[in-house]
Amino acid sequence: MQAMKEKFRYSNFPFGVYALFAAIILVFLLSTNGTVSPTHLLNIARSAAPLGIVAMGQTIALLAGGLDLSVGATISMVNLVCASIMNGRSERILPGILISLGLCAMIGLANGIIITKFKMQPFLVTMAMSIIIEGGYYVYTQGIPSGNIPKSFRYLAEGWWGSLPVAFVIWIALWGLLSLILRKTTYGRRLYFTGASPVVAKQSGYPADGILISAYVLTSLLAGLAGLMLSAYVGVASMGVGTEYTLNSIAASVIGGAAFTGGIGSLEGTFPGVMILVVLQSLMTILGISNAGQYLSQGLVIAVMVAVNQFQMKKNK
Amino acid sequence: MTGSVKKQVKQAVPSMAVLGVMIAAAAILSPTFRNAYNIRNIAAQAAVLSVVAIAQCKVLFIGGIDMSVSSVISFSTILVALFSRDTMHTALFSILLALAAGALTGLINGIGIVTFQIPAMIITISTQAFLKGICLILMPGSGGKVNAEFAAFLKTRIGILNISILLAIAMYILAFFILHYTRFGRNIYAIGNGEVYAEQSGIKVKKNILIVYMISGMIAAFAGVLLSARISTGNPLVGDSYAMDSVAAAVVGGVSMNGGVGSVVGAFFGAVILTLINNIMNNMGISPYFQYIAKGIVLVASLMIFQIKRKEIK
Amino acid sequence: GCSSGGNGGGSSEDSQAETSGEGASSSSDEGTQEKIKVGYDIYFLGNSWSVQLYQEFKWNAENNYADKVDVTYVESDNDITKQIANIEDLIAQGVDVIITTPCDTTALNSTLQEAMDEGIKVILLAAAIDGDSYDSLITVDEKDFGATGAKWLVEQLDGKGKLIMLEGISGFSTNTLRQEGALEVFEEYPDIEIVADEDADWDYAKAKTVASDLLATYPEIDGVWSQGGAMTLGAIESFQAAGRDLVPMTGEDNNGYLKACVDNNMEGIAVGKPTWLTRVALDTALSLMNGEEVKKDNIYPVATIAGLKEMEEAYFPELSDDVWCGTELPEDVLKEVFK
Amino acid sequence: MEGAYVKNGRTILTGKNLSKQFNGNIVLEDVSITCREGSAIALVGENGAGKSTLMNMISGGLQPSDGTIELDGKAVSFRSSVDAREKGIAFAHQELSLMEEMTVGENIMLGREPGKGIWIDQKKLHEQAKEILQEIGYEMDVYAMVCDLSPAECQITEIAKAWSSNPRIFIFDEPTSSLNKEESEILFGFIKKILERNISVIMISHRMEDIYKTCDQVVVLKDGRFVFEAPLSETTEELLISKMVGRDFKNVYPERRKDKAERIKVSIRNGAVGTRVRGINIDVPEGTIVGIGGLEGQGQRELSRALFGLARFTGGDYFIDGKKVKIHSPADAIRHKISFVPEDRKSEGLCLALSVRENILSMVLKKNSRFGFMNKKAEDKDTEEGIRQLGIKVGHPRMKVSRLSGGNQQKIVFSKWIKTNPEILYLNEPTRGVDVQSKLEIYALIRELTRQGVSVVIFTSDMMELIGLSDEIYIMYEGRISGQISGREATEERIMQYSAKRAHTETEGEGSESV
Ligand SMILES: Nc1ncnc2c1ncn2[C@@H]1O[C@H](COP(=O)(O)OP(=O)(O)OP(=O)(O)O)[C@@H](O)[C@H]1O
Ligand SMILES: Nc1ncnc2c1ncn2[C@@H]1O[C@H](COP(=O)(O)OP(=O)(O)OP(=O)(O)O)[C@@H](O)[C@H]1O
Ligand SMILES: [Mg+2]
Ligand SMILES: [Mg+2]
Repeated sequence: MQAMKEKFRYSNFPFGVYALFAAIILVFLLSTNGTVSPTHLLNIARSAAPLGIVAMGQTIALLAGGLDLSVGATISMVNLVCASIMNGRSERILPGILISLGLCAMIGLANGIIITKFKMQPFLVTMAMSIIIEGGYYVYTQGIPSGNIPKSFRYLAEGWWGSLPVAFVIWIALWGLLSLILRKTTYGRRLYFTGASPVVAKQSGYPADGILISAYVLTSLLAGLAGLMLSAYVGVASMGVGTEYTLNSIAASVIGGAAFTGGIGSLEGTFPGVMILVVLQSLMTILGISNAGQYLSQGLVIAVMVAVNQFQMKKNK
Repeated sequence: MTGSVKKQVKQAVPSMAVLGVMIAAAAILSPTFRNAYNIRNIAAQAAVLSVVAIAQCKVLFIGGIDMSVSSVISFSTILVALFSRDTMHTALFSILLALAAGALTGLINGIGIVTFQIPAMIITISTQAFLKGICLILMPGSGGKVNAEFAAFLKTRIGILNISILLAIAMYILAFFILHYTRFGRNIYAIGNGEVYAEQSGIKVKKNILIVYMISGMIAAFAGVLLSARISTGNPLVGDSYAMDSVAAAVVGGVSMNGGVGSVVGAFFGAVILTLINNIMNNMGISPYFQYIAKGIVLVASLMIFQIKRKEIK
Repeated sequence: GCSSGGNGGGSSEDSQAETSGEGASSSSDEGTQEKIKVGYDIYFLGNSWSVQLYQEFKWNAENNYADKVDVTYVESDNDITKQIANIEDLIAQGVDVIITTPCDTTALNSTLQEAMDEGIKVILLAAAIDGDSYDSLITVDEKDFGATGAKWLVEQLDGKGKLIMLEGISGFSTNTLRQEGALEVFEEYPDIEIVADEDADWDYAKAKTVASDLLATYPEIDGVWSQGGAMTLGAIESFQAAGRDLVPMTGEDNNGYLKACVDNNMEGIAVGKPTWLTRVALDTALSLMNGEEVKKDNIYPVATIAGLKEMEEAYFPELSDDVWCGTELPEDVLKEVFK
Repeated sequence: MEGAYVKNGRTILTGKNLSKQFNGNIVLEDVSITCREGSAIALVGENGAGKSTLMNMISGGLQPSDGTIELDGKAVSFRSSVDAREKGIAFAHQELSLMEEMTVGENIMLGREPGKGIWIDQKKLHEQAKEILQEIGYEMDVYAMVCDLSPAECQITEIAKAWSSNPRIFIFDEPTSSLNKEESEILFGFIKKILERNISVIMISHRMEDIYKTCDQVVVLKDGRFVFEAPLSETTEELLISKMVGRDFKNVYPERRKDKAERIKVSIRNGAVGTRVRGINIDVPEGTIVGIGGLEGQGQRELSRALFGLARFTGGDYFIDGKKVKIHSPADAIRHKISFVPEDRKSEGLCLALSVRENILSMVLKKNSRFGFMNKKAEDKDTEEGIRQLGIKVGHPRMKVSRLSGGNQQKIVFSKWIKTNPEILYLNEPTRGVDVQSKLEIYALIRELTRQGVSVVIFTSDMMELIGLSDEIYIMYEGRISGQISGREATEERIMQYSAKRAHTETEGEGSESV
């Protein structure tokens, strides 16, 4: 019993957020009087996949002691680039993916290098990067998004494997993989350590700059994957599809327990963080709460969630 | 200037230099840039952002951030548009109302931070969303009418500067002295340097944080008042861009997001730099598509050069 | 092309456009004098309609009016404060005419008044303001836009049924006007029930998400009224994804929507705000500079393409989904722009 | 009985039957303490015995879980440290509480700045701060930013800050852990002075010397309980230590190596760092401990950082095993099997946000993993071993290191760095804040490592440590080596001689000879 208690207290598993997630689901089911099928919940999970993936990236940036405000623009860019390259032809899927992710890697690299080598604040750098990307895709498209996504690629977002949406499965698989990397590999340990204190990491002989840069690259790549996923969902090139993802990904990470100080948080918390946000959104659409009402309740709920979560964390430590 | 004030003000030097280079380059490259009319425009355009930057600055100094300024600004334009009617009295009333609303928002932010320990970024994003909801209920589109007399008053020019920017400058001078030379101001820096230690030294940290967020809300609301005069109407979305821009202005001006470092002086230059980027690009006829890229590059590249020298900010 | 089909609504407007067109050609005859300096404020580049508006303006300025105008472009990004600043910058640069699409009905008033006080001619393109600080307004009736679709929908449903409404972005005047227009029509029919009225930001993806949430909630939806943009396309897709039968849906004269209607053999109506208004704006600019008398408010009725038949005639099977049919751009230019 | 050893002072404060729990862990149980005017109590005990916790309770920083505090005979409960300070209790903390981005003066005067009304008079503030420092006996630039200070200067600032509140009771928590001999002496003088003014002093220290020089009474804590109290005049060092440790104990340094080592492991020839440190010639034979001493700020810090690649040697050569090496970064150093215990554990040694486990294991990730994947069993074993080997007191291996007592934090830094199995070990004040017993255990461990062939260089300001541990001692003065003494022959006097002035000019000559 004592051992159990200790394990609970010192575990870095975010139990609190899961409890909140369960509560939200309960509210969801109660307030829709059961008119909503489990399939609809899975559908919500499906449409949450892009946010889920990019939020994992954001969490990694936060763990690295940074922040990435360019993920939204990156997602928008990937949508425009991959749609115009694929342009409905399935044989162009591969080049579309590769070029998109290649661009993302470059963006992450630029973010990381500027932040670490020039000691600039991540907020400023990634915000400027986001403006540059936006300009980049305006120049690229001349303001007219064009191209669409081939059916075979859209399967990623629209297909179902048995009773599970493909998008959801991909998200969970990525989660498992990244969680494994963060928790069980030397790289993951180094990332947490460096994020918590770059000075100590450097003195411990870690390639601290390299680790931080790799974190930003990873974040951008995940934003890229989210962009691909979103493109498969949207099906066409469309301007600014990623805009909302920047703040939402941060909110999801923080609801999940990530801190802005680096080294604190986990992907295990980000998952319910994302689900809480999207279930809430969907609940409000279903309840027919107007746009204004959505803002009202979103504000309220995020604040309350995080407050409850903070309280929980304090008690546990 | 003595003590750490000197160092804090020094943080603004790079932004001054960047501004200097920008002005010089623009003046050489574009003849229209130099005309008085244009300079007057820049001053008028910078007023609102520079005032919001003061609000943001104070919050950044204590190691927080205030994303709710955007909705406070929109809300404030709505209040002024709805209540300013046609006498100067009612206009004044509407301004007080707006300031009170700003203070209330700040109070809520502060309470969320000190009593519920919600990270500043999150609670202020929450109040931002909440207040935006209220804005949209009050005014789904733009509407109302700002008292014309009042709007005209803020646009009155004295020489090349209008009343708005003069008010902004006055606020900067006030903020400068308050932050650097009063107990309250020094407490803000101390809190930004380390809340726990500040508490141990007898500074009422919680109370100060509350006050700072309230002041931030009020200053943002005041920026909204200035903005309402500029757009003569209330609008639920008009403040949206100011949250990010105000942080950017402060950071460009050398204010650290970790608290305790920097000065409002820098934020002023930051705000002017951001305003100028747009103006210069319009003057040089840069294609709209490239304006974004240019803006991003100017933001980062100009400061990158200085950052190598600036003390490492963790 | 479909511009002719689009103009089926009113012949008088056609003639009006032509008259001003003649005005333009007459001014070009005189024209050995200096080009007029036009400041064009691109209000937005974030959706294909706004881009087509800009491209059509540019194409006109660079082709039909190349020897008469010299254009300075600024971009407002759908942001009132940026727009005010941009117009101030244009005033400072001493242009002769300002052509702008106001992002707000009142915010620009005093700035435009300032321009007029400086002797600059002000032309409002595709959006009106509350006030009279302009020399000429060239647009369509937004309320009519909402009402036209609504009337057609009510007809399709024989005056009864459950509807969902997909709105643009709360807070924009276009959005408010179109919504008002539609609601005024629906109010007259007590048997029409609006089960949901949601914002989908004129955005395809958002509309798709919203529509699938609504489909999951409401077993019966008889019709969709949409503010247009690409939202109707998103709604169509989510109906298909949910395996539900397609219902009458209103939309805008966007090629993709027309294609979808034709391909799915479904009833629809395309209401349009033509981008050839830019040509009228340039004409008006020249007339104003020549001191000619121009009509202050040029309000064109909306262009409509109603029903499958008209749609089949009107759409461009070989052009991109993003083309808007109310255009005078030659097909090869459209192809180039929407490549 | 009491009157026998208590200096005739009136009782100011008593803590009665105080207990403290953190999350159910009892760290202090039923401890009482009495402070009298003009009397100095020494509070001693092992790391984690609860000394800081006890002091935090009587100075308002923590609320006791149980027990009462009486001030002037009346029961009080301090709402906060501020409250306690207003009632005359000042606490110079072990873990310094300074604002990095503010000046020394602003830190000292924080919370009671002079000025009219709302305005602060910066000039007057710094003047007053200077006066306070002078009162204690130190000269410092009050306009310097704290982030630019040395640890000793920080410690002095912390003391001045506590003193500026005009206390009746002044608590020092390991005030000398960063101070050198002279600075410590100044502090002792100051303490004498304030005792004469009837101020009551409590001092926590792991240095017996400090205690005997300043205090008249001693209280010993062990495992959170009171074990012993006596006038210092009636105790011996050995007795105290045995009370702390709980068994008989001899304060001895491990035996030095007898033979002279042949192979030179590390040698620096004519090394220079920046403009200040020049002409450094040092040989570190394999399996020996080389101590580097001298007054504070004679270039030891620069030299130690350069040895580990944190700073660059701007001149001279660096040999390991006779081969010339270039060490430009910690990673380079680690590749050459060098370990380095940094001076400042909080900012350079530990990741405070992470757990004990993660900190201890941070240097052996490769060893404990296969194909990049961590092996939990191996890690658990390593953690457990590290904690046991140095007797680190932790509630749970997954506890945040920031929750540990100061000495235990230091041990974790040490543990982390010897986990790498280094061949060369550079130690910077390795026992700062570590209790007597653990110190000896660490010394024994260092000696054991040298037996296995590890070469150790130890930078220390603790004279006894320098003499007791080193096989060979170098003394630095103004950036140069001013003398070299064999550990066996070293005496305090000889070292002081070299520390005070540059002994001979031949240090340079020697350098050029060997090149
Ligand atoms: N899904 C998870 N979420 C949060 N923490 C996890 C998760 N999986 C493992 N951990 C943590 O990662 C570390 C290693 O985990 P592992 O699964 O190997 O063992 P464990 O039995 O959970 O650990 P322990 O028994 O030491 O608490 C431990 O800190 C564990 O608590
Ligand atoms: N906030 C806390 N939460 C949990 N445990 C704590 C906390 N603070 C102290 N402890 C524990 O209480 C015990 C006593 O700590 P304390 O700092 O009083 O020791 P100390 O005697 O001052 O040791 P040192 O000589 O190393 O400074 C330690 O085991 C420490 O881990
Ligand atoms: Mg202690
Ligand atoms: Mg201690």
